[in-house]
Amino acid sequence: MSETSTDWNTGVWPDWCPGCGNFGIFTALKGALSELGIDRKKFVIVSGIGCSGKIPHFVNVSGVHTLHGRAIPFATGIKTANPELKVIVHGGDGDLLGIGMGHLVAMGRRNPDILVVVHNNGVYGLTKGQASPTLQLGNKTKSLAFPNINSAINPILIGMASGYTFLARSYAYNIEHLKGCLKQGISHNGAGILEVIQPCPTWNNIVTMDWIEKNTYYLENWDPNVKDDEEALEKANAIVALEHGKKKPLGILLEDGRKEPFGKRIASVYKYYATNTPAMQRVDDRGAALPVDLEKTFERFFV
Amino acid sequence: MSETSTDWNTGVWPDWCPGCGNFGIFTALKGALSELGIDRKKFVIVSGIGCSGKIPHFVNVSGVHTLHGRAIPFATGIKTANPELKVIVHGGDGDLLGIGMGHLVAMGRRNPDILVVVHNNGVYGLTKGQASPTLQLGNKTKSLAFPNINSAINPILIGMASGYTFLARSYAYNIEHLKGCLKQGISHNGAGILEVIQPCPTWNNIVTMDWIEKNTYYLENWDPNVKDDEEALEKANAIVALEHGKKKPLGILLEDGRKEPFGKRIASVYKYYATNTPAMQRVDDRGAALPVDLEKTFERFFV
Amino acid sequence: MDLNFIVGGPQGGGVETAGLLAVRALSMQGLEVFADREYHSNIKGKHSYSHIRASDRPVGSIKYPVDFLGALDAETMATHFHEVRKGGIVVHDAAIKKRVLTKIPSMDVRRAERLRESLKANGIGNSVGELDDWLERQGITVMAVPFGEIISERAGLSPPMIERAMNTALTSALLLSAGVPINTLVAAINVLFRDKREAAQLNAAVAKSVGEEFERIAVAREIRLPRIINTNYKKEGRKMLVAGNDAVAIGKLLGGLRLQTYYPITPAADESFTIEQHSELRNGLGETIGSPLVIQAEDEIAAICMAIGGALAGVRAATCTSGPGFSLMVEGIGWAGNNEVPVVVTYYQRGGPSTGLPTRHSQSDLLFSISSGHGEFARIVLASGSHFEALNDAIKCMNFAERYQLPVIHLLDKGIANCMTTIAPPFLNEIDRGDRFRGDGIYKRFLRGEAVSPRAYLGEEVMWYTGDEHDEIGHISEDPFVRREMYEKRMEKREKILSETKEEDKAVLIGEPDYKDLIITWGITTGAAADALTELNSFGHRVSVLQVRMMEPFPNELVESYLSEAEEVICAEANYLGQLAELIEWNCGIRLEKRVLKYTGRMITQDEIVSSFNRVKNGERRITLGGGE
Amino acid sequence: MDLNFIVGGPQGGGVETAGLLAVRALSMQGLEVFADREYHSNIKGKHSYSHIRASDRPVGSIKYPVDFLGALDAETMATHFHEVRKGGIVVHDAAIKKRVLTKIPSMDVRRAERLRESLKANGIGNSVGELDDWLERQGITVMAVPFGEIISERAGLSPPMIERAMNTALTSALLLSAGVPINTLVAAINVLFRDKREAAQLNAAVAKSVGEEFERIAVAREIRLPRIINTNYKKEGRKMLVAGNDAVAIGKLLGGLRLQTYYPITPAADESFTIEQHSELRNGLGETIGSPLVIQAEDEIAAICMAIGGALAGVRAATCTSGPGFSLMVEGIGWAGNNEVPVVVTYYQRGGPSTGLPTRHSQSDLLFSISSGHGEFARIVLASGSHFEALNDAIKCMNFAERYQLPVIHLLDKGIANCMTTIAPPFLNEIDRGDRFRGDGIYKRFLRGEAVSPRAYLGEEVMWYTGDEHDEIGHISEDPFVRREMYEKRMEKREKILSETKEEDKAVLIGEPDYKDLIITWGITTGAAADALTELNSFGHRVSVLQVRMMEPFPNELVESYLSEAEEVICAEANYLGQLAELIEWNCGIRLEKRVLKYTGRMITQDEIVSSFNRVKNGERRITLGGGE
Ligand SMILES: Cc1ncc(C[n+]2csc(CCOP(=O)(O)OP(=O)(O)O)c2C)c(N)n1
Ligand SMILES: Cc1ncc(C[n+]2csc(CCOP(=O)(O)OP(=O)(O)O)c2C)c(N)n1
Ligand code: SF4
Ligand code: SF4
Ligand SMILES: [Mg+2]
Ligand SMILES: [Mg+2]
Repeated sequence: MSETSTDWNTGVWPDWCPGCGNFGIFTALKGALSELGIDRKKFVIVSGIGCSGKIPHFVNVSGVHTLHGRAIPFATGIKTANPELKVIVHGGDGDLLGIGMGHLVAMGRRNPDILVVVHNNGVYGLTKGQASPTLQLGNKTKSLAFPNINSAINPILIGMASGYTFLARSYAYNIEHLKGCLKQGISHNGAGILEVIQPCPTWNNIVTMDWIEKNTYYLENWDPNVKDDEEALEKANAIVALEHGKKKPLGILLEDGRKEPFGKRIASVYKYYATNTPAMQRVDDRGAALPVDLEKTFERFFV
Repeated sequence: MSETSTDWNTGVWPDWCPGCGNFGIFTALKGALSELGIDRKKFVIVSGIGCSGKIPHFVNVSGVHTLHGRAIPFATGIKTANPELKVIVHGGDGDLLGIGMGHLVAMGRRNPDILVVVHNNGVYGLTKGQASPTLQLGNKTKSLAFPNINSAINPILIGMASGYTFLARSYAYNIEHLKGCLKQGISHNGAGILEVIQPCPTWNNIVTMDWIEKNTYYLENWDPNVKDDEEALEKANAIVALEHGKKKPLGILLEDGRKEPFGKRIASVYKYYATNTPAMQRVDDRGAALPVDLEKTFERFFV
Repeated sequence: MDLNFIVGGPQGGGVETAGLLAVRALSMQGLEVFADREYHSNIKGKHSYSHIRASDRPVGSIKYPVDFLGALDAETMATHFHEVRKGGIVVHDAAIKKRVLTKIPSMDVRRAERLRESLKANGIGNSVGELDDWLERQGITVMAVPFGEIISERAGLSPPMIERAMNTALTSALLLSAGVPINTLVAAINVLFRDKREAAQLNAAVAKSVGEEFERIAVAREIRLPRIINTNYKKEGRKMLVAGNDAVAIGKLLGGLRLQTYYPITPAADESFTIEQHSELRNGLGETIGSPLVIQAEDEIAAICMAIGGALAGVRAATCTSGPGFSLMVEGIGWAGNNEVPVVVTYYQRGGPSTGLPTRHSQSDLLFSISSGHGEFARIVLASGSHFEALNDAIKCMNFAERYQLPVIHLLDKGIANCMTTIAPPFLNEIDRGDRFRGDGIYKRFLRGEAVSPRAYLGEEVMWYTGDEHDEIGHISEDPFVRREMYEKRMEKREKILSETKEEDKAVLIGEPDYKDLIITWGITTGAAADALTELNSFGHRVSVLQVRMMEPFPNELVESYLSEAEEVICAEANYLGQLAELIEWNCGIRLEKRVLKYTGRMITQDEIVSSFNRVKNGERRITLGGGE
Repeated sequence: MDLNFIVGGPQGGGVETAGLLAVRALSMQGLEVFADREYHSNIKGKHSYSHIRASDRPVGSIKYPVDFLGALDAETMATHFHEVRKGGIVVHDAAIKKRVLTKIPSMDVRRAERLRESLKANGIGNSVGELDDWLERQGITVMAVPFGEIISERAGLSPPMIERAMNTALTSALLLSAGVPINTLVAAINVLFRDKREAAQLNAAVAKSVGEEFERIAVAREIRLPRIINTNYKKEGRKMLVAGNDAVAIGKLLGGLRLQTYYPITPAADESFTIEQHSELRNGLGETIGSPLVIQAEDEIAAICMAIGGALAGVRAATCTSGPGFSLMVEGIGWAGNNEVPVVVTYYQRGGPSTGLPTRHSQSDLLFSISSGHGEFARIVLASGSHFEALNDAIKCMNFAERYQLPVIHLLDKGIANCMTTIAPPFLNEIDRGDRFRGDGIYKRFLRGEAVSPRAYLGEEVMWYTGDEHDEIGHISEDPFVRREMYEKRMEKREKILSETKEEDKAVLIGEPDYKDLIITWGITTGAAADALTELNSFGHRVSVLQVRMMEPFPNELVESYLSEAEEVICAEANYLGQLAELIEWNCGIRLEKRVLKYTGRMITQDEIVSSFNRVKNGERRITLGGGE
């Protein structure tokens, strides 16, 4: 693993704490990119703000480290303007499920070909350990003065309610499993959420190795694929049941290829888009005007 | 109805279009307030921006007409500062499920005693009929140039995923049914969503009387109450199934009294809050300093 | 010739079409038109009107009192009767004569109060009919025409259609009084109802029958209709008839826009619809040569971030909004500033603060737009003063954005957005996409040396962006040396811009260069000031107008040089503080005490400029205006 | 006496505690302290340090070069060795002697480059040991102490604990060199580890054993430790030791805060934690008499909206944030402005634009804070220049907010937020809740007549609020007359505020009133300027400092009157434009060309003020500073 992925390092020193789960995500991601044979220039990691948000600086593909909570709209803009690019989003649980929740839901409605990787560490890491939206009610991490008074959000259930067509959960230190989920999620042509349980040894003393051991299990005999409406309801119900269980399932929960991705939807109303994406419509003639015919284009305004 | 509710009018002319479903909501709300025997000074309608957002100006209780998408945090601030007030939120589907979605989800995590009434008309009414987040994929209302390319959000399913403890759906022109839902929702001690299907004859020519007839039905033999965890999962699954059906169920889908409302949660960490809410902690001594003992309160800072 | 008239009625009751029809017919007649649209933040029922001006010379403002008033309802009568000049004509449906003026539920409480007072003070009774009589006594001709009967009997329409044709009837009557020939009217109707053949025929029938009947009534009542419109105005080449929203949309399309994101908001959203409706750009052969995408975002934060994302991918990207949306975009604009992203934000000012007066005019976001966003970064704020400028500036803004790699705010106002006017077709502007990276080797997005680093688009090279301070490659750096260099690199663009920008894009002198007094304006107020010049100078003054266009970086030297020539300087703008005056004081160190301000949500009119100028000459310093309903 | 020293190490590796311990011990010794904390936007591993200053007189800034440097790691040596004065002392663990200076992975690329150059230029080898030798040759005493062994052998700690006690060891050595008695050190340790008995004992043991051993080494090496700290400083009454975040928290608590909302952001969030930790206010009997609630919101938009909601319900409500959060709050603040809501926003500036330098100092949001938000509305922007002011201003801001019914922005900076200093305990400030509605009859929230209408809280009366323009009752109105009245009502508060506010809250003169030259500052820069006065005036100058506090509405008359007395005026502030200078130019019409600016993310230091002043006297106009790592 570590050998093949060396080239994917930018050389920037990853300044995460020792033992941070982000290292696992970093390693798995490099592995996935390598195994997928990614073209570096055509791959963009878009991230939010937080410890998680720093990841693009360490991976040797293009990186756009955006604003807190806003990675999804940035990514949507990039992907829509140039669908040839492969775009993924990395962000914290605070970033994507708190301040950025509105965008996360909206993305489900559009179904763009973007995988959202949620670094779920239960805390706001970079601001010193406040409760994040995934921290359970009543939990008191070592960084908190009081037990948490908010209930937790389950990104899988929110993703499902929002219309995501790919839903998965993995664990930062099961590099192989995570790499598999990343590969599958990146390859999926539609909106995906990959929740990664990411230990934050510095602030979150609840989600430890031991906790993982006791509170998660790997999905077996589970087919995430959905073929028709009937199966869609069945799967939905099964996922609700899985997510209501005492332990959290790890693996790919849903992959629904039936819904059209955003690009196709756009092409259904903008005919030209299908063959000429905005990035292909070069406007490069320096010093020359575009050869637009005024009357042919703006006929309605002429008197 | 119209007789008993006359006193609930402010006299401000409701400037909704003829036939607008908001009139139905207005009438039902006045009826509910009347039948609940509301104390006008202790009741606050907090609204967003849109045709829907104007409702507080017409109802003779206190009204706070806030910003687009932000009614929920305003309401949360009001309710938390003075839990003696009864607070409800009215907003459009664009307002609450689009720009305000992050707050809607966050409110579910807190479970404050606030009912959110979603005026679901499928469009951005006040800005001339753009697609709202509840408009179905492919729908083309008369106000749209192209068919909608986004999938619809179902507020009930989002509410469920967010942890709301009261979920209901009604129809703007079934005043009696709506009034019942409002009464129940207002009485529920926790976070509630009441989705009201609200015809907008001006822009949305899809959701007509006829559509309602064909696409909705009234829940019967349905007990929305949840008593334990097992039942919670059962209900959740049943609601998913109901919501995946071809027709939309009208009625109260969920009422879960088990989860503690936000006020109680606060009191669990702020002992003083239980008996002395912020609004009760009067700081009214004009010209006098508060009798705070510096050393007793800020001991840690003294050297 | 100079014709001013108002046609009003309940919002959603045909009043908008009435205005469109009038404007179209007048412009087809070869006239220059300028038309304001005033409406409440409401979809149906509240009072709305168009104030239309037509002239044989270009106009950029409206003027009171009006020559004609056309009323679709009693509220219009109640609201505007005092705005008609002596000798003017009022036209309304005979059926509203009995309406009680003091019992109009849609009317604002305070306006109703004032109405009651004014009726009382003038001894006018409560009904429209009684008001008519009073108006006649004041020398105003009132024509209460039985439109309903005419439409039903002579055009053969049945009840629901009669109501809907009332606007055409009323407009026809007004235009005929002014002398527009019936053919022109019918031609305008055909254009307006282009996609609805049947409606076009019905409306044409209405226009014709109203025309004949109206004529008959005038003859019967011995009324001499003014008919000031000559049938032979010469058009100099083809004209376009656009609202400001359209003008900007056209400009963006001509300027190479490829991604427009937006979240609906008045008065910005119409721009995006126009783009949507003209999204297939055609060349002379009719082939599609481009098709910019319009995306409705989930909020303004997403809109700006998506546009930035598009820009990073190398497409010309823009968004448009108004105050509340701009407030939400501020963080994203700062990111673009820090990352030197070329993105255009079209900012239509409306009445603030907060939701304010969402459908009304204002120029109160100038200071905000130049300093919005935490931290310091270079940006361009360019304010257009007319529709023609708005169109061409939209192209320029996109060129500026890419040439200097920064966010550009194109500052407009509700006046420009919603007013319709005739403009000459634009010349096709050059495209300047700025320095591009053509090298090989490691790409450094933020290469130092020049203020502007050669740009590669995502997909072309591997590159990094971050909102944190960063080194040349785009990686985070907190090193004080890196910080200083990068900060200076970004900020020094301001001088580069000022040194390279043409004077005409900084500030424009309208009128004679040997002025004695100067009226300083910006935005749509420019039109009123420019239109007032002839009148002012005919009174013996020597006034010119200085329109400031580039607000940031501020062209202080140029503005100072104009100001230093003036004896009396008057600033006119639609806000409370006098924001442009403040900006000039700040940048030029000159005191500007004479301020003409209006913050009622209505535009400053030509007559207000004239009277204010005279008041300033009589010693007043701060004049706040209140004209218009 | 005046002691300056730096103690540095990897973030999260005990360096913060080292600083806290030193500051606590020095203040217990009766000294005034002022300590800066510099750290990366990182949780563990990147370089971090405290620059601590102790004096027998109040200090409000830091000063270079330093007397001592304590290094927990090689990076600290590499980063700060050039900042130690000749004759100074450097202390580090002997174990790092072999570390290679040019291979520190956590170091910024550019800093590493400079290091390599500097090592080369000075002929210094690659290791810490070689650097030590060079330093010794420059007249700096280097004490590489075998802390590990001492801790293990003499204090009896085992391996994982040894590493964790290194900070105590290093701090102890530094303080002992300066003359702090071991008792004071142990007392400070006991306070710091108050809730952790065992840790307290272990650390005390470490301090003692290091003390003894250090002494021995010094004697053996014949080093005369400076011991400039006298053991008998007299404290005048009790002092408090606070960071700016604490000071504001205490102020808010004393000022009657009952609801604080926040969303985590550096450097603001610590304020909310302090409030949380002292949420039970006690009277002299120890009884709880109040307990303000702290709510973590889902984002800054929610934070401001919740705070406004709380204010509407009649509780004193506030939020706190930094640039990115403030950018998001702008729309909500506008709503508060339009609805005349008393709400306080504590705004800690940090390096911008965008995410910028999230943990670094800046004063670059002044212009933004005064004109943020679309539309025009009255607000107060008050900038504190010291910790003592920050505390008392927090109370004043809440009084202002309710007295004038508007949003108040309390403007601070990262310098104030994170620096720790000793202050006198505050006097308990009066509470002014403004005019209250006591009548009966219909309540009009926005009753005209006075700029400020009597207030009732939600729950007391039936009332309406809206972000739209509204009438006295709070219902939407688009009537031009209502618009004008309400607009003016809101804006006229600005004059009322200026006329009622005490001079000391507008601008403060520090130094002699018969100055010849004036240094103008604001925020934490005030401390450096004030601290520089003695030195400057000892060179024969006659300089004073004018600190501007009220930024909006701007006290132009007062500032002008001070400026008119000055021959030379120099503005010093931590931004690129010279934002206060711009604001004064704007409001006072005075040109201020002499600007001392720093935008590296580090504070302006006392020595920089001194040297800049001299450079200005030698004819320089714009000086940009770069001191500090
Ligand atoms: C608008 C805005 N608000 C607040 C912050 C401060 N901030 C930086 S990181 C962060 C939270 C990080 O938590 P999370 O998203 O869970 O990421 P993690 O650090 O845990 O990976 C916050 C609130 C910011 N940068 N921008
Ligand atoms: C921040 C912001 N963006 C945009 C608007 C413009 N705006 C006014 S109403 C509205 C949408 C209304 O749609 P919805 O919320 O569904 O309410 P409805 O009118 O349908 O009841 C919008 C976008 C605004 N007021 N504020
Ligand atoms: S704070 Fe937590 S999430 Fe952040 S780098 Fe450290 S361990 Fe990782
Ligand atoms: S636009 Fe639609 S929602 Fe708005 S008032 Fe009219 S009918 Fe109702
Ligand atoms: Mg996190
Ligand atoms: Mg709606």
